[in-house]
Amino acid sequence: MAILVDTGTRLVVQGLTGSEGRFHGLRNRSHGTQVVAGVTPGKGGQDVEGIPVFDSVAGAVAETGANTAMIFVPAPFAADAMYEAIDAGIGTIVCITEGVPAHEMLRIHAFLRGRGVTLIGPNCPGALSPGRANVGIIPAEIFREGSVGLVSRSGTLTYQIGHELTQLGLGNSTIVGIGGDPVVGSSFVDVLARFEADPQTEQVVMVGEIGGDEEEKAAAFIESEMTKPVVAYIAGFTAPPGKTMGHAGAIISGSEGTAQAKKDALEARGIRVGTTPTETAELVLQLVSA
Amino acid sequence: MAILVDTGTRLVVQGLTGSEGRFHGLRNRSHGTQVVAGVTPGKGGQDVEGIPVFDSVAGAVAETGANTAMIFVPAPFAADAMYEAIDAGIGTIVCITEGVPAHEMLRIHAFLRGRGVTLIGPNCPGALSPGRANVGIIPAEIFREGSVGLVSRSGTLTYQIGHELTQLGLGNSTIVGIGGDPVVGSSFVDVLARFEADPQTEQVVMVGEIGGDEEEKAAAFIESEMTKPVVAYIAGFTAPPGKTMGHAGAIISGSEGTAQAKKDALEARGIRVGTTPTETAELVLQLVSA
Amino acid sequence: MDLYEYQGKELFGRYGIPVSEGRLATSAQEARAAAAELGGTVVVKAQVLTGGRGKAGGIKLAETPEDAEAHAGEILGMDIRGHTVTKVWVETASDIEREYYLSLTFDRSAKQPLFMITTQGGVDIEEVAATSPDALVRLHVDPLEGCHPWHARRLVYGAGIEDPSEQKQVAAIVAKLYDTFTGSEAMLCEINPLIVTPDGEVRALDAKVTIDDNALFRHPDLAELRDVDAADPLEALAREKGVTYVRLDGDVGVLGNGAGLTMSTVDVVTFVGGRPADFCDLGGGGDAQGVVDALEVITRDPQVRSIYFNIFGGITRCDEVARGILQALEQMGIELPIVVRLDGTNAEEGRRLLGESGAANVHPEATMLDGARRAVELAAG
Amino acid sequence: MDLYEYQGKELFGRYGIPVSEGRLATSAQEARAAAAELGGTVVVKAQVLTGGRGKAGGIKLAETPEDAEAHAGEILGMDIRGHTVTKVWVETASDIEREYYLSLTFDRSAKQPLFMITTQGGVDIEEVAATSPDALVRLHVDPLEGCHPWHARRLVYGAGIEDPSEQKQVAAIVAKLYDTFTGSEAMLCEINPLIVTPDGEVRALDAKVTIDDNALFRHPDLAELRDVDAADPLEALAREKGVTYVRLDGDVGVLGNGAGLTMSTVDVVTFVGGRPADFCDLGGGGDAQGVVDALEVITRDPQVRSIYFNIFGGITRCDEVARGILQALEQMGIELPIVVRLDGTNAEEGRRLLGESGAANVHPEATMLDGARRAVELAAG
Repeated sequence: MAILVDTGTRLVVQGLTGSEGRFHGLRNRSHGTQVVAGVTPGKGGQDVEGIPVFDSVAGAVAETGANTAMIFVPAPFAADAMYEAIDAGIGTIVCITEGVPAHEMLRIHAFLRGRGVTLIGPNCPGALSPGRANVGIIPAEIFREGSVGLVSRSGTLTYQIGHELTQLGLGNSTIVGIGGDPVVGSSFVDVLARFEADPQTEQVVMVGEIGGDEEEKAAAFIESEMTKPVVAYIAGFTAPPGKTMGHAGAIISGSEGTAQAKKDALEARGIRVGTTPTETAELVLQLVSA
Repeated sequence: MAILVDTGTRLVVQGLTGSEGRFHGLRNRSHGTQVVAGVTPGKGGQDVEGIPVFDSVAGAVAETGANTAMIFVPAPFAADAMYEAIDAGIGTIVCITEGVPAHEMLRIHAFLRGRGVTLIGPNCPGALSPGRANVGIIPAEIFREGSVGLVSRSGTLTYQIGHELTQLGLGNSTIVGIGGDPVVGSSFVDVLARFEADPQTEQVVMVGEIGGDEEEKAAAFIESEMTKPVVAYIAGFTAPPGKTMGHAGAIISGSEGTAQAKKDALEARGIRVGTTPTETAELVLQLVSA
Repeated sequence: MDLYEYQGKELFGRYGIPVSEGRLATSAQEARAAAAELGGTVVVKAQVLTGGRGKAGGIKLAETPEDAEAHAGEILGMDIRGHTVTKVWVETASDIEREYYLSLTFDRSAKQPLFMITTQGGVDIEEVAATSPDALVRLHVDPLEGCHPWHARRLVYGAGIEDPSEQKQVAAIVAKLYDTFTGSEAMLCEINPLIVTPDGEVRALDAKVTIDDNALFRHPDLAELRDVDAADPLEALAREKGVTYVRLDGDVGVLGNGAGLTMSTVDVVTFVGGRPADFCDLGGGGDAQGVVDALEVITRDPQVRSIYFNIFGGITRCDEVARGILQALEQMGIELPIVVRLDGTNAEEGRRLLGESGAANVHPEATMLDGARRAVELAAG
Repeated sequence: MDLYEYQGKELFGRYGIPVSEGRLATSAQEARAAAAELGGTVVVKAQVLTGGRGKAGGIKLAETPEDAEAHAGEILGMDIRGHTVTKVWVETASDIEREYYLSLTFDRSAKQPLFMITTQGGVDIEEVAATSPDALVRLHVDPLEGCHPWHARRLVYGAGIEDPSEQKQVAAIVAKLYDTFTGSEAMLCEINPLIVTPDGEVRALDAKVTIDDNALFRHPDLAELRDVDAADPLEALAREKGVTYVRLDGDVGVLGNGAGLTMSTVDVVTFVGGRPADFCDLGGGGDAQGVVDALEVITRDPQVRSIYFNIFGGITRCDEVARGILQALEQMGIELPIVVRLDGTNAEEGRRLLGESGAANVHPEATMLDGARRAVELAAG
């Protein structure tokens, strides 16, 4: 068992015929993910190294039983692609695209209510369950299978922490990048709840950064709803207010969203926060050894 | 027990200070309904014969614990009133107003999804649980308490059938007018499901009319989901196609929505359909006597 | 409210849907002038709120202004399915390579707008739906999501439109049709045919639009398009007086209060062997003046031989209805037999008023069914 | 992207929110002409993308064009919280009876737009929120529902605005502010103060608007309002070159790939006792040219004493980064010490390339922490 992506994942790649969609789609397939279809309007009937391409997600679902979509289309078309996937009955949508307008995401977030669809991203690296399935751009070779759930707003920082875990002999159940935008489909709390319910996951690492209050909400959730131990890391202690730090969502607005506030909220609830990625990995090792 | 409106109903009347709102609000109160508040923007702080008036539904809810709203505002403001009631946390909304644009109702119907709010109407006479609560314009004096659930798209036709039932010595659990517009908040199926679950209700009368296919959907629902016997009546056998018969929703479009098609759908599932209101009441009597 | 083709096309044009250039003409001379102004071959099209114009000879090609005049002269005044032609639309003729069908309707059952498209356009769409259902692509739009490019793609690819330029044009029209539909609060926006010219241009050759009557208050520009001349004169009079009236073809004038009860009354009159002359709903209130107005409309119908009032008082007070009847008798000198069944609020007082009036042509009855039978008897003579 | 007051007011005006008439001036002479053209008393207001203009002397009343010229002369060139004033907005002065506050923000936490209103306007709103929280009315709008009249009523009555004409005007501004917010895809639309004149007229006296950078592609009219002159020159250069760069105040130039890793690197440099000079994210790809561009920006900062590359290759290939570093060394002749930590995809190849280059100022390190320590040491001496 893992969460979100697994051996039952049947992936359709929206934008498979683009250079990034093709590269990562094939890379995901070579990790063992069942990549059953691609969608590129007007290219229905073609194929990408044996993966059939359809004009619409609905067509891909009807013909291949796809249940998960990965979106690689450019930002101006990403919302359209998300709506198309939702309406085609896709259960899990992973949107890699960076630069989706925030107002689009407000509407999509509201639209998802009560529809039973999971959206990861946008502006995220995707989800990897080592040895089972990889949906997104996370380099699988860094990670090994294990018991540690990893959820993060960042990509490469996650790889860094995963690398440190691997060096300590630890592996992961699933690595989830929830994305660096102000409004994303799944929050820390959403993913933590899945880790809590997942038998394979025994410990969780949460990698947050400045901006918003999702880490604070997660702290409250961990305290009241989780039995599994969680270690956190927060990036951006030295970020100046009012500046966007690479991710659209990584910004301290006024006095809100500072790394210190997040660290304080976590520690107040007994959740240990690593000072560096290295220390974070060491804290996880202590949990596993305990 | 009854459905929708009962002794626990705490009613706020949106538009209480208007002539109709006042008339029916007080009439509902004299039937025993707990009319706890009125809302008229700008008249907050006033009262109507002891019923306090607020500027907003949220204010009324906060101060009086209102859980049900009745809307008497003119059509151009009715959608606004419905949204205000939904967002104020009202659980049951009864919209009497006639003439609400159909596109507004499309959006409201979609917006209600997953919100756990019941909307009755618009363009409806409301709901009456004899002896317990009356929310709307149904003249309570025609009806008596009993075991027959009555659901209808019409107002006066319902009174006619209620009158015939009363003359046969029968009474009602609840009388629900779902409204005569093309899109209403609660369908026959929604109300039938409540009657099925209501201990007081032992038989149900469904009064349909031309237009749409809600009677056909109800026929399928009755066959597959209901244990309680249902008798139906359909109005409009002699209505010409393409003409709106009084209600915005009472129109045969092309060959769709005829009374005969509805009668056939019901009878095909073993549901008896009365030819006249009188015969319909007699069919109910047979059920009760059986 | 149904729009004429020319009104629908004007609306389409406002939202950017390509239509042919044209002029409205109410006389043969105007049609000639329109043809001359447009230049080249034109089509003269009868403007009526019903289908089947083509088969009835209401659409004619004219190569010269003289031809246009002649054709308009034939078409104007024609009767097409009971509608008299008073206007023709003269528009530049189109060369047609292919005919598609595209519509957006208000789907009550799904409670969502419904797109339908097929490349088998130009014919009756219900026939396509019946004979080649696979050729008709249907797609709902969630009103909270709105219409997105994927909807257009699904329709275009689903219908099998293969030329990229056509795909692009049809997709743009799909988006604009949605804007038209929501922007004007339509119940129906139909383009049949949506043509492709030999040059590959896609254009709406017809326009069938129905606007929600309940939304007209916020679309005054559309509300004023209503053509009072086109309606049945009695229905026009009723609208003017605020009376809800639908003309039927029999001899028993029916009045009730409330749509359902009135429909039921019309049905019961039919079931007992009569022929209703109308459906007339006094509505929820029903004051004396409303009754007088309704009787004025009903008695204008020369076919009416008897009148049946079936009133179940709730909000409506029966005494008020009785007063209205007596007032109308006095003002209009109605001699037709009037059967009156009153029940509910103040019914006794109403019956008393009618009884005391001594009006010989007023016949009280105790039940809805008995009232219907009596009215049918009286109509029969 | 933050808009200047004058740009925000122009945007407000487009959506029908009442603002005072005014003119932009970049010189004292222009300010004089603007004042003369407007007539009467004017206000000369520094246009800077920061708060606290008033306290800094950046807002002055001028009764004559001569006064306006004199004031503009003083204000232009002022430094307000590190921002140099290059433009002033000259607008007709308003008599103020009352000052309210109205804003609409993008509430990330609730994932809904959030209205805030108070009749205690004209001051710092965070202060009102802290000292009289009850005076600040907050109301979210469901993005699928949109803004309806009830929202405006809740705000207006909630804030305690009692005059009916004021209620009506503020309610209209609420609706228009929502249109502005959604129409221009803003993250913030703030009016502080929203004034009431002695005549009872309600008007926006200031405008603070932030547009979502990610949405600018579909608002070209707003995108071109960006004022490149106002930005830090290094940040402007970075934007021009497509480099994600934020200037900090230290001496260790930091480059990473990915926002989180780069922020973490900046933090780690700080934790080991150093002072980062910048946050520079090479992004997901990171080809050689990107590295060259980034180094060009970073080395322009005269405070930089050492550079730290912290790269975790995933999609980014470490050999490509190494090539970029070597290319930059060659092109720019950089003499600063460069600490390089490479891990992940093609890290070995990258390290080999750097080793073989023989570049004396390139210092490889094996871990993120060691790299940070080394870079801090090198900056110190």
